[in-house]
Amino acid sequence: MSELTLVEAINDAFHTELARDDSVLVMGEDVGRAGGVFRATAGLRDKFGAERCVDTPLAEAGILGAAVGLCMAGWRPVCEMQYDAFSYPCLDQLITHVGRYRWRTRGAMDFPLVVRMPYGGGVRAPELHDDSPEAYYAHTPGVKVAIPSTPADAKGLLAAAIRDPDPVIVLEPKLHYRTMRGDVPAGEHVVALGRARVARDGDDATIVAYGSMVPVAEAAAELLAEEAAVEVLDIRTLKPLDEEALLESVGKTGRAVIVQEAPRTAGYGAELAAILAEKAMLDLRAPVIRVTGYDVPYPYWQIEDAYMPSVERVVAAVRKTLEF
Amino acid sequence: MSELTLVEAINDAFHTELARDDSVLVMGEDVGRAGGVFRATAGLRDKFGAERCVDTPLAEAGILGAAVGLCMAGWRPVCEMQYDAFSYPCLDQLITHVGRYRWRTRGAMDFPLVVRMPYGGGVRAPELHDDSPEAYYAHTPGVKVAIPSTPADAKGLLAAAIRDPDPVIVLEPKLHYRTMRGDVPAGEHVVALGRARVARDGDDATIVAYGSMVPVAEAAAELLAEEAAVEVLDIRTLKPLDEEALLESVGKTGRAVIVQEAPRTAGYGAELAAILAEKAMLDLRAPVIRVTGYDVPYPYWQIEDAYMPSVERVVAAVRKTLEF
Amino acid sequence: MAQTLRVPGSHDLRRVIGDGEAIPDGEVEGLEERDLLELYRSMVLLRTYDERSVVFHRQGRIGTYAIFWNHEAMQAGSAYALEREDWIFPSYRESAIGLLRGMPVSTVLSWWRGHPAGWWNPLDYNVASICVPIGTHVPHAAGLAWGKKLRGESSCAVAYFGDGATSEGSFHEGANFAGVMRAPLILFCNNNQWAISTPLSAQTAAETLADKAVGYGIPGVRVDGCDVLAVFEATRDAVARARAGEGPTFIEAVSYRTAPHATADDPRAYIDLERVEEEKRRECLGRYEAYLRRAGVLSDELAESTRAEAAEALRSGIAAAEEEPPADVGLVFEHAYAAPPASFAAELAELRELLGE
Amino acid sequence: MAQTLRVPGSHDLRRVIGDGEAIPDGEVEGLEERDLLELYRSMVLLRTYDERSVVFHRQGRIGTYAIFWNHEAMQAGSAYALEREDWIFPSYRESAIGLLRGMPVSTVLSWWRGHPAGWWNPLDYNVASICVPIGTHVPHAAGLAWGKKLRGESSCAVAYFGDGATSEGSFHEGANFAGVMRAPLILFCNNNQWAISTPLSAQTAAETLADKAVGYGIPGVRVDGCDVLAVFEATRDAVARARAGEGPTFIEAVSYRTAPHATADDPRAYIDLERVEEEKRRECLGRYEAYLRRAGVLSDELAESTRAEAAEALRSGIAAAEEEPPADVGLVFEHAYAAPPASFAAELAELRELLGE
Ligand SMILES: Cc1ncc(C[n+]2csc(CCOP(=O)(O)OP(=O)(O)O)c2C)c(N)n1
Ligand SMILES: Cc1ncc(C[n+]2csc(CCOP(=O)(O)OP(=O)(O)O)c2C)c(N)n1
Ligand SMILES: [Mg+2]
Ligand SMILES: [Mg+2]
Repeated sequence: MSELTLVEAINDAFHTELARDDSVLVMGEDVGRAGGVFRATAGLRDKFGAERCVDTPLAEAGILGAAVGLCMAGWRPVCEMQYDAFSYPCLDQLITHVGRYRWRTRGAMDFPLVVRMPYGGGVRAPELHDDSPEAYYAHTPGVKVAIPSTPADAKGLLAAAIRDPDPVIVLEPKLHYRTMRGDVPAGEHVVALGRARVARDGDDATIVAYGSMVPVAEAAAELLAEEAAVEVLDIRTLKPLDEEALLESVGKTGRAVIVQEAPRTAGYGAELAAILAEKAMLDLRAPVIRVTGYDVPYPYWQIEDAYMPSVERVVAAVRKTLEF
Repeated sequence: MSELTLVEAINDAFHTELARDDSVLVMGEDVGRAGGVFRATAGLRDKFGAERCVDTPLAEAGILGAAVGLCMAGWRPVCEMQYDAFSYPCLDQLITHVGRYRWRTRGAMDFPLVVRMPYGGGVRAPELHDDSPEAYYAHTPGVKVAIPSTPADAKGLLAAAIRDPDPVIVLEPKLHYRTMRGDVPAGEHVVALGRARVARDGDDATIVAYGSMVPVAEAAAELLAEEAAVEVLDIRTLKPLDEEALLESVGKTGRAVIVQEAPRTAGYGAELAAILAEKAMLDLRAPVIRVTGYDVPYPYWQIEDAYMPSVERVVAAVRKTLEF
Repeated sequence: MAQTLRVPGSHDLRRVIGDGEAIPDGEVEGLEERDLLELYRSMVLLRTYDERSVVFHRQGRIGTYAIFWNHEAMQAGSAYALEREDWIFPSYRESAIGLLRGMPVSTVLSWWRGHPAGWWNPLDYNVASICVPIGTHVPHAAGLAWGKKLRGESSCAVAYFGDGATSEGSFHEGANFAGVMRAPLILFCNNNQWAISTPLSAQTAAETLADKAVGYGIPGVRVDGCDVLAVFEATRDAVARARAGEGPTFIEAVSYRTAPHATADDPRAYIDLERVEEEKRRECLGRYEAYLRRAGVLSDELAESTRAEAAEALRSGIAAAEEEPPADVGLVFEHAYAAPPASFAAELAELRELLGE
Repeated sequence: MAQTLRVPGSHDLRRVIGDGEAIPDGEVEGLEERDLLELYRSMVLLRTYDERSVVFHRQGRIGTYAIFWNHEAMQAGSAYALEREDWIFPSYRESAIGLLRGMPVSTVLSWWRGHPAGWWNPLDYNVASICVPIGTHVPHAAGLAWGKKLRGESSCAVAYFGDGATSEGSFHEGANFAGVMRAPLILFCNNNQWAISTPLSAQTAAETLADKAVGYGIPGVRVDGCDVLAVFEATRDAVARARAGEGPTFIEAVSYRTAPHATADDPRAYIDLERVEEEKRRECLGRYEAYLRRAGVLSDELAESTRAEAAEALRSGIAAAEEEPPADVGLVFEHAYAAPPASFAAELAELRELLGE
């Protein structure tokens, strides 16, 4: 166990998994010589060679498409998309091939590839370095989606993704890459996909969140501590979703606030709310509330804080549901 | 008023709008010489010239990207994506540019482009000719999304999309291109974006649907006529959504079944359900039910009917909500 | 040895088969009679498959079908230059290329029948799944070839795509990737000069498609795509380069689409029917048959028996495809994931109940 | 007239400026002293902008910044070959190119400050918005150029992008589109030989980037990107072709990135620092200044006053940018749609209340 930043935990997972399985290969723009623009892949090229930590041409669809072929040749490629919004060129490969190829072979072939990327805002960056594209991924059949919110989960979920026989998309909260530190188990550490985590216990209301919104939810719960015992459920894996944990928490508290950084309409929060509308109707003592980014292009950074769901917005929503 | 098939109604809209405004330009693969693989653009090249009905290279991102530039030069381009799943290569342009460029100019420039495509299954076609990608579009800020379910609306919504100052995605139910006929107003006919349509009146339950699921909903309502008066709400515009009409209908009936052909998770139906969970809680007399495609690759056509939401599945869901 | 045909106003096309008159026949070093006849058998099988499929479609026994009449030389000639461990990445236009690797006729027919029996295990034949979206399999082939090389294996890969596909970003990214990685890949472009209704002139301003190769730092060669021997030879050269670690080769095989794009297409609106008739007279199987006869390799009896064999393969193939039991709806939920989520079982149970199963 | 520099092992590079020793100076026909000095002023303004921006970043007055030191000749030389009605499509590397069209310094600084005052109206300058995602603006430029031509206007467009961008599908699709439509477009490739940490050799196997042009059926030319006169001349030729209806031209301007990719980047891990020092000695502004002095066009006083003018523009520019009132949060909801949906007003009201506004 050592205290690592979130991005160090990811780097740790890489070192562990590449040593463990020599079919694991890392590829992407600037992952090799530079060790990644956030240094998530630092040291891999030196340790495992340029053939297992590959600087690719600047071509996201090419990267993901080549990864499909690498799977066919027996590799387990882990692709980095340099930023969230720069993953969009690979959506075509993802939807038409990555999510469909196992099915196409009637289950005869595995496509154990991983696509990981830093995601989310708050980093005072130029345009298109701030997106939260998880809904595009979660809606796509045949892939899994995980989003860690702590260094330990960042390591464990990435390890699970690498070992999974199916394609897994991992979105990493870049806002916390270097600012969040936490205890991370040394050596092999796997957090099973499909399991939510109760980040904070409570009986009065549930805040459902994932990734960079978990600390916001926790801060809101803390702020509300005098008024109510607010549970924070960290979804961790968006697909497959731990529906049981969601229903159990909301079944207990009867009140749900869902937090998502992405634009509101048809975001992943809608899926969570829909499940509650379908399966928790009788438990709900107040309407579900979504606290989300707005249905607008992610703004210039001087006003990005007004766009991002804030602790204040979450607190207000929890109060609203408590007062209902 | 004349009776037209759905695709004839689209063709009619084109002829009317290109004659009305000479900045309207049609572009896409095979839209010119062949008049489109479904003949939606038939006759346009002969009538308006090869420069206003352009056969483009086979490059969807190029088509949409060029359309952005055409807008800057004062054109109103209408792009055809040959099939739903072949629109995925253009998602990058859509998300990073089409939905953001007006914002980028601080509102100084309009991007009055249209992307239209046949969508949906049931046509016994090879792989990837059957997708329902509306959620990807609806989640993207800065664009609007419309899906007609009748010939008259197919004409009217396309005309509205062409005249709109913002980018509009129009998905057309290809299953009904040639099989559905209906009265279509001659000449200029515009159906305002953002307005739902009560396709069938009823007080006992609401089926919310759009596009090719509207006839399924109507058939289900008809089948249930002896048991209950089931309202069918045709959403027509997914973005901006006519939330008022949704809440009014469900407010009245207290029961909602949402039908979507796309895979379930994080589909557009989730957004509809989420809105009900947030704003119709006190009106709902039963849990919301979604009837959707499954979270799997759209299957080989011999079993596609088992994938597609059927009248039977919708009837069963309505009964379940009625019996709750 | 291939001679070169000068097409006026265009670049050189490699060509081996003469015209029986002014242009003399050439020959390909290393090809024996056995090989010549094997190529013939392959072409006849593909031709028969194609012609029967159009009929099966008309009879409602298969669905929409992408016709490959006059493309047989490109497919058979290139595939024959490969070893069994080499990989083939077909587009819909090469849907039946697996037949040349021993895939049952019924499998391919089942694909066009939308029946799960048409979805094969690529590892069984080293033939990837049929790629429907244009050009998107090029990066797969690049990745596989690169991956094999990384593993120290000597196999290579061929990706088939059309003239239209060269306009797609995925073609570009895949080709560039392969160039950079010096992947053992053959980029085989079936230039039939049409992308549905779009002629090559509206697809690119490049003088030839082979011209694109230089932008990827790889050799580009042009062959007469209706000359099975020229295609074979060009592919054999490319395979040799690939195995020698010299990286990819782009082959532009020039032919002409004399049939509709697919059974659903009506080309009369956009194509010059006289040109089609002219091209039909030059079609690849007839040209090869004439060559073999001039070389004294093919007798009437052998031609007849080859055709009969192919016809029989199709007869039994369609019968086998039609004998496949109807697909179980449970397949809707299978193979999407290695371990399906729990919800699938419940959804299937509900579905079965509704279907009265 | 441009002479040609032979770079060993590579293709020819057009070059006008000599080295004051073995290589004699050339000159560009039609360029008068006035023009030479205007080019100088442009380069000094860009250089000053760039150097001050790095300082402003260090001082926390602007955010992350993409440095373009030693790229000034490419930007100034090419832009000078355009008329005011011609369109410019910049990437982040050409963020300040609008200055050459009269855009205030404060506007560009505001962009890097993440302040809405940095988002201009492209129609005011015929300069499109800064494109952040690599290569995706190439199809925009192709569409605009094609659209202008369709309208019968004579203006053309220039799209700027890097060596890395040539690997992207969007570059390919845009370039091919422009070729087919014979759009009046200049594809201006800033080949600074690095894409962040990725060297050109890992980007493509092509011998030169100009080699890619032939695949689009358009001319490709190579110039010394540190030679402002060679860049000007090549662009002027390309503009003439565009206006004559002859379609696009690909210009590969070869230079070297001597600074980090951006302020956040530390190139020591991947770059050869000696090579960087060597390239710095050849940097474009010094070379041009020496040329002007050899030609007797530039005096110490003029150089001094030009620099002083630029320094003053930056001083007042940053002051103006910093004087911009803080952005109103209401802007979050503005400009996404011509007519915003009703929900936005309610969301904004709620937000204002929470922010205590
Ligand atoms: C990405 C994508 N866009 C569009 C289509 C629809 N489509 C099917 S075949 C075809 C033309 C392909 O032409 P070409 O590449 O020349 O191959 P050919 O059919 O001539 O063999 C088109 C546009 C598709 N399948 N995939
Ligand atoms: C689509 C996309 N992918 C990745 C990035 C991240 N990125 C920013 S600059 C850059 C390198 C670009 O190199 P090049 O095209 O040579 O231009 P240069 O920066 O050298 O001017 C990368 C990978 C991006 N902006 N857009
Ligand atoms: Mg073709
Ligand atoms: Mg560069």
